[in-house]
Amino acid sequence: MFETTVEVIIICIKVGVAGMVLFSLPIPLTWVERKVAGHIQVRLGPFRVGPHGILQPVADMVKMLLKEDVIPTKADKWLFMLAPIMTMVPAFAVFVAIPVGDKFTLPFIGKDITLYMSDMNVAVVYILAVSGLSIYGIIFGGWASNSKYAVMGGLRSAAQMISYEVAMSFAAVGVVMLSNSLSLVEIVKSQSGGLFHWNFLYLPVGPVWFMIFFIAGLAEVNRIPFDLPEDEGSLAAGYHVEYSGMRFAFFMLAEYIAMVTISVLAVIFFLGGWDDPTGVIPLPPILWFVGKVAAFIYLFMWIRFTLPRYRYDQLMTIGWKILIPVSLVCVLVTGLMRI
Amino acid sequence: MIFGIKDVIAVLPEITVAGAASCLLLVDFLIPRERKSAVGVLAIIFVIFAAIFSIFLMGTDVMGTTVFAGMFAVDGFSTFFKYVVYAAAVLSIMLSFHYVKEEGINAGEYYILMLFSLSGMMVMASAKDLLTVYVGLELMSLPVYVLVGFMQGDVRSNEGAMKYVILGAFSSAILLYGISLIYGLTGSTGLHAVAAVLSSGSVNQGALNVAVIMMVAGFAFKIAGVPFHMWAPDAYEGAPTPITAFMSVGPKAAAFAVILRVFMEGLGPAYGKWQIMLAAVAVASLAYGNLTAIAQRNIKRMLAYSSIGHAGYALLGLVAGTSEGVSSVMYYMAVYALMNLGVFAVIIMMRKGGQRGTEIDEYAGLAKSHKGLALVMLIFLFALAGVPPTAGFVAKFYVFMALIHKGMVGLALFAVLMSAVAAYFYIRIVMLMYMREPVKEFELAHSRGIYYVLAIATAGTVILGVYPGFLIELAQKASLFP
Amino acid sequence: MIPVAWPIALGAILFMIGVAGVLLRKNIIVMLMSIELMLNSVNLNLVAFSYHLGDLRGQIFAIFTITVAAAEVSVALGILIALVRNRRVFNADKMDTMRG
Amino acid sequence: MEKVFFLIFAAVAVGSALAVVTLKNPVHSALALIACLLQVASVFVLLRSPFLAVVQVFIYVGAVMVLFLFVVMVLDIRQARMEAFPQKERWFVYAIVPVITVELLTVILGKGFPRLGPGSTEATTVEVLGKALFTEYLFPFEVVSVLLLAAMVGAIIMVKKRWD
Repeated sequence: MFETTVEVIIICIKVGVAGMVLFSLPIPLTWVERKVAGHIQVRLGPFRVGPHGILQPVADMVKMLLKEDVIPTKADKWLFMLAPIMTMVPAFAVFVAIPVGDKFTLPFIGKDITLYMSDMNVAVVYILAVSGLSIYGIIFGGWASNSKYAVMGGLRSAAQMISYEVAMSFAAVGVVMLSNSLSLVEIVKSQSGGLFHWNFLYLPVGPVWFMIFFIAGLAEVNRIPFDLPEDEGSLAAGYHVEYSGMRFAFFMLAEYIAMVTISVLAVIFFLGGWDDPTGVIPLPPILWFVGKVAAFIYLFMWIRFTLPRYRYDQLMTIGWKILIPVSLVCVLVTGLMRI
Repeated sequence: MIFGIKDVIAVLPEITVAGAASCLLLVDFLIPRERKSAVGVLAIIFVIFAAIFSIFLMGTDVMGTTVFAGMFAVDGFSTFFKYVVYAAAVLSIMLSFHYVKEEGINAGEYYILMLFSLSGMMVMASAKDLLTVYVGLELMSLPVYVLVGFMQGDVRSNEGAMKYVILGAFSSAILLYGISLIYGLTGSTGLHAVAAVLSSGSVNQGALNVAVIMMVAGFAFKIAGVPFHMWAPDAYEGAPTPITAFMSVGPKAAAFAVILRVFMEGLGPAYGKWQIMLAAVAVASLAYGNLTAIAQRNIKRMLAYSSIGHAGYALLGLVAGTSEGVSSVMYYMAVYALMNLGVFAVIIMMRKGGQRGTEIDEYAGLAKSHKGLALVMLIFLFALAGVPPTAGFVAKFYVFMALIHKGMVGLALFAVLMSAVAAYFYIRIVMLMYMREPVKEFELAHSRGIYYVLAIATAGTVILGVYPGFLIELAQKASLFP
Repeated sequence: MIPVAWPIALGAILFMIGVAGVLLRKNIIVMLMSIELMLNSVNLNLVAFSYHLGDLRGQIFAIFTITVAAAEVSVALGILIALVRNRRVFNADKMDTMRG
Repeated sequence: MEKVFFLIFAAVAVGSALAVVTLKNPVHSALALIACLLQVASVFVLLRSPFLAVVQVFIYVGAVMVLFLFVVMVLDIRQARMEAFPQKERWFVYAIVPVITVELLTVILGKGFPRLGPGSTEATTVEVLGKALFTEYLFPFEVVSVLLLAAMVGAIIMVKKRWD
C-alpha cells in the first residue's frame, strides 16, 4: 500500500512539474523569439520593459488577461469556446510519453526515479496520434468563428497537417526501423555511445530521414516557411482571426508547445536524446537533452526570420511529390540495410 | 511460419491481375486520351494470362490444398468461380470499348478499377477464412462503387453510386457484426475451425442465431436479395451500362461463391438455422423481383429486378443444402453470366448518339429492320425466362431437381410459378420487337467487341442448353463435396 | 478484470444506435458517421473476444476493419463530392432522380 | 477500479453516440463521434490492447474524422444542415430499435460465451502483433494493400475534374 502511495505521489509530482514547465515555457520563448528576430533582421526587438525587454512577456501576459474576450455574434458559441482547449489538451497529453532522461537516484533515500511518466511500448504511434489531434482545435476554431478567413485558414491547416502527417509518420517508421523499438526510451538507448551511433548519422538514410522529419515537423507546427494557415497577406490571421484575449493565448501556447514537441522528438529520434556526443564531457544527461532541444528551437526561429513563405500549391507539391516518394524509397533502402 | 514458393504459386492468378492493375496505372500515363482502349486490351490480355495460370495450377500439387496459413484455398470450386468472373470481366471490358467513347468517359482507370474489382472477386472465390472473405469482399466492392459513379456529369450515376456505397458499407458493418459474434462463439475465423466447434454443439444458440441472421442479412445485401435489395435498381440504372452488366454478373457470382463456402463449410452444422432464413430471402426475392419487374419501363431497371429474381433462384439451390444443390448454383451462375451479358450487349448496341436504348419502348419494331439482332435478343430473353432449349431452362431445372430431391416440393412449385410470371415481362419485350412497328430509324453501335460478346454469349446460351452435360459435370466435380 | 458481457453489451448498444442513425437520418454525412459507429462496435466486440479468448485473431481483424473502413470512407466521401458538384443535395430522400 | 473506469467510458461513449445520431448539425455530430471513438479507444486500453487503441486514435480520429470535417467544410453544408428531426414517417424505427437492442442484449448475453476465459492481465505487445501480421495474416495484409491502392485511385477519380 505504502509503495503504491509513493508511486502515485511521484507521478503527481512529475505531472505537476511537467505541466508547470510547459505552461511557463512560452514566457521565455516569446521573448527569445522577438530578440532573435531583432538580431537577425538588424533591429532592436523589445527594449523598453526591463533590461533588454526581459519583462516584455509579463507585460504581454497582463495585456492578454485584461483584454476583452470577444465572441462573434454569429459564432457557434460552444465550439468557439471549446476549440482553444481542444488544441491545448493534446499538446500537453503528448508529454505523457516523452522521456527527458533515463533515471536518477534520489540522494539519501536511494530510490530510483525515472525521468518519464510512462514508457509505453507504443509511444511513437501514441505521440503521432495524439499530436495529430490538435488539428481539431484549429478546424473547429476556424469553423465556429463563422468567418471566411477563419474557415479558409482552418481548411488549409487541415489539408496541410494531414498531408505532412504522412511524411512525418514515414520518418517515424524509419526511426523505428533503425532502432527496432516503438518505445522512446529504447530508441534513445539504441543510440547511446556517442555521435556516430546516432540515427542522424546512420548513413546513408539517417540524414534523409532527419530532413524529412524536420521539414514535415515545420509544416506540422505551422511555422514559416509553411505557415500558410495564418498567412497575414491573404488570410488576415487565419483560423484564430476572431479570437482575442486568453483564448488567443491558448492557441499561441499550443503552438509553442507543439514547436517544443517537434524539437524534443527530433532530438530523441535522431540526435541521441540525452546521450553525450563525445563521451568525455561530464555533464548531467538532462543538460545535454535541454541543450539539444534549445538549439533546435533556435533553429526554428532562425528559419522563421530568414525564409519567405511558400505558396499553397508549392506546399502541397513538396509534401506529396517530394517528401512522400523520397520516404518510400528510404523505407525500402532502410529495410534492405536492416535485414 | 515461413512462406515458400508454393504459397506464391498458389496465388499467381491473383498476383497477375492485381499486379496488372498496378502496372497499367503507370502505363495509362503514356497513352493519349483518344486511345485509352489500349488499356482495356492490355487488361484483357492480363486476365487471359491469369486464366492460363489458373489452368496451370489445376495440374500442380497445389490443387486441393490451402495456403497462407489456411487463409486461401486452391480447389476446383474456386477455379470454377474464377472462370466465371474472368469471363464476366473480359466480356464486360469488350462491351465497354464503344460505350465509354459514346459517353465520354474513356479513362484508363475505368479498366484498371475493373481489374482491381476482379482481383477482389478472385480472393473471395478462394477465401477460406472469414478475414479473407471480408477483405476480398471490400476489394471487390470499392472499385465497383466508383465505377457506378464513373459518369461524373450524370446525376443518376452519382446518385446510384451514393446509394450503393452507403448501403454497401451498411451491409458490410452488419456482416462484420455477425462475423465478430462467430469469432466470439467459436474462437476462430477459419471456416474449418468454426465448423468443428459448431458441430461439437457447445455454443450459445441464441447468440449463434443472431450471428447467422446478421451474416445472412449482410450477404443478402451483396447479392441483392429481398429485403436487402434497395440499392440494386438505382445502382443498375445509374451505372454505365457495361458496368451494370459487370456488376450484375461478376460480384454476384463471387458473392455466391463466398456464400456457398461460408454457409456450407463454415456454418454447415448450423444448417437448420440458416436454411429457413435463406429460404425466406429466396422466396421474397422471387416474388418481389419478378412481380416488380413487370411494372418497369426502363430496361436496365427491369433487368435489376430480374437479377433480384435470379438471385432468388440461385439461393434455392443453396437452401437445398446438398452437393447437387451446390453444383446447381454453380451452373446457374455460369449460365446467368452468359445470358445476362448477352442482353446487356444488345442494350449497349442500342446506345448511339441521341438514342439511349434504355427505355423498353425504344425496342419496338426492332425485328423489322434488324432481324439478326432481334433473334439474338430473343434467345437471351428466352434464356432468362427459362424457356427450353436454352441454357436458362437447364439451370432452373437443375435447381428445381435439387430441391425436389431434398423433398422441398412446395418451394420448387413456387419457383416454377414465379418463372411463369417472369416469362411475362421477358416475352413482352419479344412481342414489342416482333409485333410493333418501329417508331423511328434504329441506329446501332457497331463495335467488334460487342460482336464478339454477342457471338460468345449466344453460342454459350444455346450450346449449354442443348448439351448441358459437360458444364454440369464440371460443376459437380468442382462442387464443395465431390 | 472487466467481465466479457460488459464490452459486448456496450458494442451491441453502439451498434443499434448506429443502425438507428442510418435508418433515421437523411443527411448523408451523418449516415456515414453512423456506419462508422457500427464498425466501431464491431471492433469493440472483436477486441473484447480477443482479450477473453487470449487469442490474437480478434485484434488483427480489428486492425483490418479500421483500415478498410478508412478506405471505404474516402471512396464514399469522394462520391459525395461528385454528387454535390452536380446537384446540391445532402439528404438521402432528395436523391429521387430515379424511381420505380 | 477498472470496472469504474469502464463504466465511465461506456457511459460517455453511449451518450456521445446518441449525440451523433440526434444532433442536427453534422459538425456537432462529428465532434460527438470523435468523443465516442476516443472513449472506445480507452476501452481498448482497458482490454489490454494498447496498440489497437493508438491505431484507433491515429487512423479514425486523426485521419478519417478530419476527412469528414474537411468534406463538410469544403461543401459548406451549413445551409443543408437543418432537417426535420424526428421524422414522422419513420416512426416505426423508434419503436423497433429499442426492442431489438433489448432482444440483442438478452439473446447474446443470456447464455454467455462458454469458450471465453477471464482474460489475461498482460497487454498485447506490438512485436507479437507485428509478427502475426507478417506471417499468419500475410495474405489478407497484401490484399488490404491492394485495396488501399484501389480506394485511392477510386477516390481521386471521383473527385478530380476529369475533363470539361
